[in-house]
Amino acid sequence: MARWGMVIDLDRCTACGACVAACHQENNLAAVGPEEATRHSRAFHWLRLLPEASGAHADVRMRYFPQPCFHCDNPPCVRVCPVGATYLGEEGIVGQIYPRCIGCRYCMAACPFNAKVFNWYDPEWPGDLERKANPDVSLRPKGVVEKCTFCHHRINRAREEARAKGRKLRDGDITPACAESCPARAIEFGDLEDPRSRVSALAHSSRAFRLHDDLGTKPKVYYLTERSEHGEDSRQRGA
Amino acid sequence: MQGKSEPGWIWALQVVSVALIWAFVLGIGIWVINLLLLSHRLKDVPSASVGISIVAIPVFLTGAGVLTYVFVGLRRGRKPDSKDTSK
Amino acid sequence: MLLRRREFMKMLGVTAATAGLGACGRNWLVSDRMVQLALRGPGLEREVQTVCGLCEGGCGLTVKLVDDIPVGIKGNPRHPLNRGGICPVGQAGLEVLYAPERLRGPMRRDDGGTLRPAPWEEVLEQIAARLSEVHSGGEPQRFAMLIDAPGRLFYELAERFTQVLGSGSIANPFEAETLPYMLTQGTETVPGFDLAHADLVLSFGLDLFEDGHAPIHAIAATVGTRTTEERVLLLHASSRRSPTASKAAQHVNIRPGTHGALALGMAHVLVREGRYDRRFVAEHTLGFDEWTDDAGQQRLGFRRLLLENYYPDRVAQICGCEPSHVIGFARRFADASAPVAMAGGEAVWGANATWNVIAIHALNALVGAFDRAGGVLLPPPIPFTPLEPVPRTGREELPSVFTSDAAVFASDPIEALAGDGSTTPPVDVLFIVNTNPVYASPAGARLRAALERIPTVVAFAPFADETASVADFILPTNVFLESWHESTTPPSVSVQVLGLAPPVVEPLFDTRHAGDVLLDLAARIGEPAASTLPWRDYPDYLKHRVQGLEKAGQGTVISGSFEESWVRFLEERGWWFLANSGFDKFWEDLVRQAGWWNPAGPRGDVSQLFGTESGRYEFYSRALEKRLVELGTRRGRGQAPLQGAITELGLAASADEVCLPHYEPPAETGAGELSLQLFRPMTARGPLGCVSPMVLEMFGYYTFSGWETWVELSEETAHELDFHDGDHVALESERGSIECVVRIHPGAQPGVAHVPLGLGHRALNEICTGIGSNPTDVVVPARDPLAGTPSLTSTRVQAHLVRRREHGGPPPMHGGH
Amino acid sequence: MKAAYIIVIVILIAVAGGVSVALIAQSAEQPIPFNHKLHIEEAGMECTDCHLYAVDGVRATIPNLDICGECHAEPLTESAHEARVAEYVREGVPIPWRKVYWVPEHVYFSHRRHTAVAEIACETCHGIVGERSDPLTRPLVRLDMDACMKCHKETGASNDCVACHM
Amino acid sequence: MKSDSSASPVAHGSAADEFQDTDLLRSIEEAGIRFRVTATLVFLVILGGWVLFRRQILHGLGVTGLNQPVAWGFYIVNFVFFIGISHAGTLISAILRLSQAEWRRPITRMAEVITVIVLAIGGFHPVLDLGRPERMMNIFTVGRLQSPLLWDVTSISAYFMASTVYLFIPMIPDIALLRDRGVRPRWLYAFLAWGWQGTPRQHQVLEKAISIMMILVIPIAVSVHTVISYIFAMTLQPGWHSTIFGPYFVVGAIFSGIAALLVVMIVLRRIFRLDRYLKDVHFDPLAKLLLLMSLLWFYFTFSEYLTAFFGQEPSELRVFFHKFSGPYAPHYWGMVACNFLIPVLILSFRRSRRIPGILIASIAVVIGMWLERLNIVVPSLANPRLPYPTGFYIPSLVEWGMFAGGIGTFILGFVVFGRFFPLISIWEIQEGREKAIKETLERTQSYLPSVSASSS
Repeated sequence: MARWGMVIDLDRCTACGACVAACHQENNLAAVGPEEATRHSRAFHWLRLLPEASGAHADVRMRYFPQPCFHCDNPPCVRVCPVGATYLGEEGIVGQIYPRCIGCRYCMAACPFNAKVFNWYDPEWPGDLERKANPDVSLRPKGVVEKCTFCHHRINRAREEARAKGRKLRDGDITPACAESCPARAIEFGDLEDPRSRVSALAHSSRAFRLHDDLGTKPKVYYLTERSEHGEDSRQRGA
Repeated sequence: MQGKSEPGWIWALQVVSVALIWAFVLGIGIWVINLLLLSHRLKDVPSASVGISIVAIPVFLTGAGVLTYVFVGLRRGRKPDSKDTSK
Repeated sequence: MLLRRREFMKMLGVTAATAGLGACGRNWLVSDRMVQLALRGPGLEREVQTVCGLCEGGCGLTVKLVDDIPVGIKGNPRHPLNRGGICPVGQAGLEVLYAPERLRGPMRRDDGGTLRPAPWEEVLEQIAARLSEVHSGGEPQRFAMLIDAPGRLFYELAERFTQVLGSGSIANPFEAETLPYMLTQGTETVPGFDLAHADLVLSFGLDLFEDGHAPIHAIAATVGTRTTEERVLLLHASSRRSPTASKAAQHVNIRPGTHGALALGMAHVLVREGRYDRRFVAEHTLGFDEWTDDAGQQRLGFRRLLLENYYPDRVAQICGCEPSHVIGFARRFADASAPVAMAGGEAVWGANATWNVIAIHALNALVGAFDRAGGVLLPPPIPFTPLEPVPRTGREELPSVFTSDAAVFASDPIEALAGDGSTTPPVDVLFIVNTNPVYASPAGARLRAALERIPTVVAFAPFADETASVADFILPTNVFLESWHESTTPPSVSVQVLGLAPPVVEPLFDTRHAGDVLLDLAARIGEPAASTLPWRDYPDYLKHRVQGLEKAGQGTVISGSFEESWVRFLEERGWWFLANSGFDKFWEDLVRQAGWWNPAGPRGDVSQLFGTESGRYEFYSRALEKRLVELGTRRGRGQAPLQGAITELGLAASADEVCLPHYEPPAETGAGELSLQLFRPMTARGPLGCVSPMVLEMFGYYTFSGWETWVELSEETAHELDFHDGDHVALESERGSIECVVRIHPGAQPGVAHVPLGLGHRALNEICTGIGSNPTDVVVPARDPLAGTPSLTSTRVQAHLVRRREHGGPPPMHGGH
Repeated sequence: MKAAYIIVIVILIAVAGGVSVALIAQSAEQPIPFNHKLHIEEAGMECTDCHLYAVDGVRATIPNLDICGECHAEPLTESAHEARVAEYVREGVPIPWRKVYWVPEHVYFSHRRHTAVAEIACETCHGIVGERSDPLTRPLVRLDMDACMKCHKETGASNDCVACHM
Repeated sequence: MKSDSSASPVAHGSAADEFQDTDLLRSIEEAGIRFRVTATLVFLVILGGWVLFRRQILHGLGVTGLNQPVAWGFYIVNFVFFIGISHAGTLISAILRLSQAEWRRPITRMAEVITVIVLAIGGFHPVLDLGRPERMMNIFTVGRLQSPLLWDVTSISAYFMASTVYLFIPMIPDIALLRDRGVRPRWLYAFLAWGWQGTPRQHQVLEKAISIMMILVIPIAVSVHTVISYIFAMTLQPGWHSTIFGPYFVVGAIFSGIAALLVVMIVLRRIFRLDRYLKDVHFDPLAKLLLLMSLLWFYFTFSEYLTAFFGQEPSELRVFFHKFSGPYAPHYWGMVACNFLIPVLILSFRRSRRIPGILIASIAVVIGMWLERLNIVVPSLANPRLPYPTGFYIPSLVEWGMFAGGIGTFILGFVVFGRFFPLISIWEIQEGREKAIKETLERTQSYLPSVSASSS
């Protein structure tokens, strides 16, 4: 089977926010409004752009890294879910099954990367905006936890197209919404187990590192360090 | 304290309550075992759940056992001359 | 038989709800609105190419439709500008299209002063009557038009419309800064910077990856289409530690407005160490060495000016950086094989903008980066069918309403209209097309007062924004997805590109494209206009203009089957890539792919790039000298003409150096202790971005602040003023005050307050009204003496606390590690 | 003590009533009694003649007016119901069929994936509609998760939750 | 009306024929107006709680103060707090019975009642916390026993069942007494008394059952609170993922349990004038136990925070300073004061270890232990590992309403129990009296020279 993973090249990423917007539109996320976002800090995105500062006072350098769900192979959230609403699929996707989730938010408390978000209210779209919902992704009701799904509806669609054409899935058939919209082509997605795929090549490159991989959760999103201006790898490990 | 003999239906209600307790306890036992089988079927590593079931089920059984023991004990320990309608 | 999806859902919603309840209410909690959007349609998908109309970047988009209902927008991977990339505002296109507050039909102000809906016919008749009245009257130029059109075709149609009515008063209030390039290179437009082949980009004030005319093109060209090894080396000099600055190989934090000084400092190092392109300077520039003018006098050369005045220590002292930075930047700039220097953002928003850009562009000349892959190119204009000249009516010489002698070369149309806020502008009928100057310009308040005194103001806008709410007529225009629209080569882009796209969906409401309205008005006005604007509707006009493009046979429709280098390779060997298979086939291909482009590389002959009298790049700008002498003789109080002009304009330069690239200190207005600098984040692109709730929610996505305007302060400044991260503060100048949230930004410059543009609307749509604040309300504009454009970065503000951070909130940006 | 018995009985009746109401509500009433048997046997039509996208679309769709209009623009037989169809077609008002088969919430089911790729006959999931002359008021085959998973297990299709849940 | 019966409880003569413990039945026989007034008042508080909960069901959890990083708040804090108090009952009464401490006799029933009521309230709190309460049955249909939440469900229901049995069995003789005295509603007592007639054989069965339950309840009680701490300890969050959480929560539970028991004893003694049964000899040992637990609790807290601080791990330090000097400093130092300073100061001197002193100390401990749960749950969630904004949590009206509803239910439970059953176990008091007399007789005889050669 495949083992879907992602590589985000921090050297190419220019923090333009296209991935955050693409994920928002593709998965029918709703804006929560000024009151909820600022006073209650309940603005939710499945993919967030995290600012991280490094360096001393005057020449401090900000580094921005897009953070989707890492779809860990040993996910702390799946271990604690009381009803198996979040589970590790056959192909490495940590799914979130909305009809089964009881909203206890234990997985949100357990995830060390805060990758999960919660519908505190029923999502609201002003006026006709609801018409534009992407039919491949269902609208979640209030009281349910949700997370980045590596756009698994695109995986299903791509597999269906491939089967309809009678061929196997090829590397590059599937691009999640964030990878597709990135002007700097910083996000690669593919099958980590397939040695010929671009993703596994990048994942084994010398610049690859994973955030907090000392926690043993075995995340499947690799980051590539920034190259210092003189060309050699600057070994800035994750925070 | 010579209690008047209880009417028949109270005795029936008592037996029903004990039966209900046993139903509850067995229900929990079946539920735990069912979840164990489910996790086995889904190839979801059982880990601590086996430990829990090994501890929880006997606890419930002893609880119900003690209750029945008291219920039967009190029943049998009654004074022989009481004009109780049942038995 | 397109049953509107809305009706399906309502009907379906009822049945599903009963069915849902019927299933003994397992989900009794689920409100019926959350019932799955089960389409009755088969779910057939198709994709349509189009061009983004939300900003001037001209990115190519692919819209995914399911059963003819658009459900997603993504970048068109084959489009040469953005190569599949797309910015957050572009992806919010559907939220702009479906915004509930969109105007449903024309509005007219009744005598009671309130705007009431009115039918199209009636409104157009009234406007046509007013226009012909002005046209037949004595002063046709009293009909003026303010227009901001991403495409040159639409601008030319509007220009033709005003000319046929005898008026020359047409202007784009927010036009790109072309004066410095006209003075040095003699070009009418901003030259193109070939980012796709440059190996080093030196940007002054321009956050390449967030701001500028086409940021997504910049990212795609410098990073997207490159392998990691050959990624461009970015050197950045600005007063703000923006994400682009953190991305740059090296960033120098300089005082606001001193970009020109840094450029001259670098030029000094290049000249002193002889690292400049001697051949190019000798053959293609003027004024580098001492030269004698036709009056026989010995004139100061650029070389000696640099060597004497701009040594690194003085420049470092001016800019507030280290001399080693100046030297380091200069050496790396010289060592690169294809360097290019660009100016933008805060460098072009100051009062000394023109001088800054002249100094920065001089660097390109010193390394001979003209007409060279990766350098400065001049893409020829796209060969549309030329329009025959408008029949003469004998009154063309009347000056346009917008000209005023406020500035040497051009003048700011909004300033000309607004005046001092009390005079009535000399305009009878004013068209304001697709622009919102009352919100965007610092002179917005005065302009608003002036508009109220103009008898007829017609606003073309999809929303009732600040400007439209003052107008007498509002003609609702389509959002770009609903109509034919086009966009031509954005400024500073080196590739010739035309985006032309048919509507993706029929208009949701009774709205029309502004081009159709102009043609309709021309038909109604009758004889002079009807014949010179003969086209039935806007697509017909586009088709007529594009025929020239097909005859010229250059470039190719965006087909993506060939890579750009392939097209170049074929053309050089005489293969005309475009098999001339007739105009209809060409038109059908163009419309389906929504774009045409021509990878116009270097022309092979450098002199073609220079439109100056001398045919060379003029360090010593003859055009500037002529105009200053003219101004000096007219106004000079007995002094030498040049010196007279200098004292008139209040410049710091001496007579010798005024026409050479030199440093003019930035003007400062107001007495506050913080220097207010503005910037435009990626989420503030284009006027309609903040209509979308998503864009508002992720407005400050990299500082965790949404739905609010923030001010970036350094730790020392915040400590001095006793502000904490998350406090609400008010920034005050004599014009007013705005409220922002403090974000302590590591690496921010002490004493400088950076505030993003884009929010603070008072009327656009319900979601964004009253959200955040508009920094242009507090800007006290100083005037750029040459170009006349108002400066946005010259105000000093006073800051005081409004209320403390209520609770938790974002961490200090050092991430707490 | 009799009061206690009465109360219990009343509660039981109320619960039973509620459940039955629920079951009835599920069986929806069709506006026009459509006779599948007549169309398939006498008219010799296929499922996909009316349900056009059963093979190449995500949803098979209930036929719209144009499809009915092809034959029924003018009444072919004397039956009153068929006359009403022609009336619908003339007025252009879509016939308000009651949907009987539901794809539950948060589930992605593509007809094409099952009919075209996996070559599954319509009857397996929809029951032998061909033999039904009376209009459909309730799904003939009870389609719930267990049915789908059982079939997926037998045919070796993946039972991974994200295969169907979206 | 002060009890007029002059006979002191340790009167001589066999207790069988003459019944003096009328005080204990006061709560049943004189229920009258005061019971109805308090019951309705408390019921109104609970009703208010339910109205707020209805608002939460209709609108969603947005009405609470919870937000993106701080996903858990009042409901989980109150869940741990109420289950913590449940340790008062079974654990203390079980241990005291096991150790034959005579001063336990009037305390055991009150303790067991606290346990049962508080377990019911605590056990219900996670349901209040669910985003989709109507899907609660998913836990039973498609549950995963591997999740600590499910361990909790099983262990709490086991503990609830064990403690109800442990409450019911010792009550049988008292219920029979009430049945024989013809207290209304008669059928209830007849049903519950299971035909108790006080025959020696029945006594023997009862004693045997109580001894079995005593032994069974202690391990379950300890397991319940370790499993509740596992909810937090099993995650990787800084400040939660530590090995000391098991014993730390058990100590905390016993600590808050004793405090709650003391409060309830003092309050009931005051209301039902039971000062002849709850004397200093009962309060003093419990107060000393509370003092011991306070020291033990401080020891565990000190060692947990020292290991966090000394380890200097960045994410741990962020949580540590969030509590020590950050926004949660008042809660943290309030907790230390309430749990350690006040109890130790008051209870270590005999002079202040009087009933008013004990009341102040135990109320402080109850509040302190609630703050401790708040200090554990919220700061760890508010400081994510990745550079997210620091979270904050301000409970909303709904959450305070539900908390008040929880306390209201506790009070209502006690009032209703007090209305139907005696709060102090009458037969144990009488048994104690006889045993005491017999023992003292034997002991005094063993001192005196032996009267007759026959008495060996």
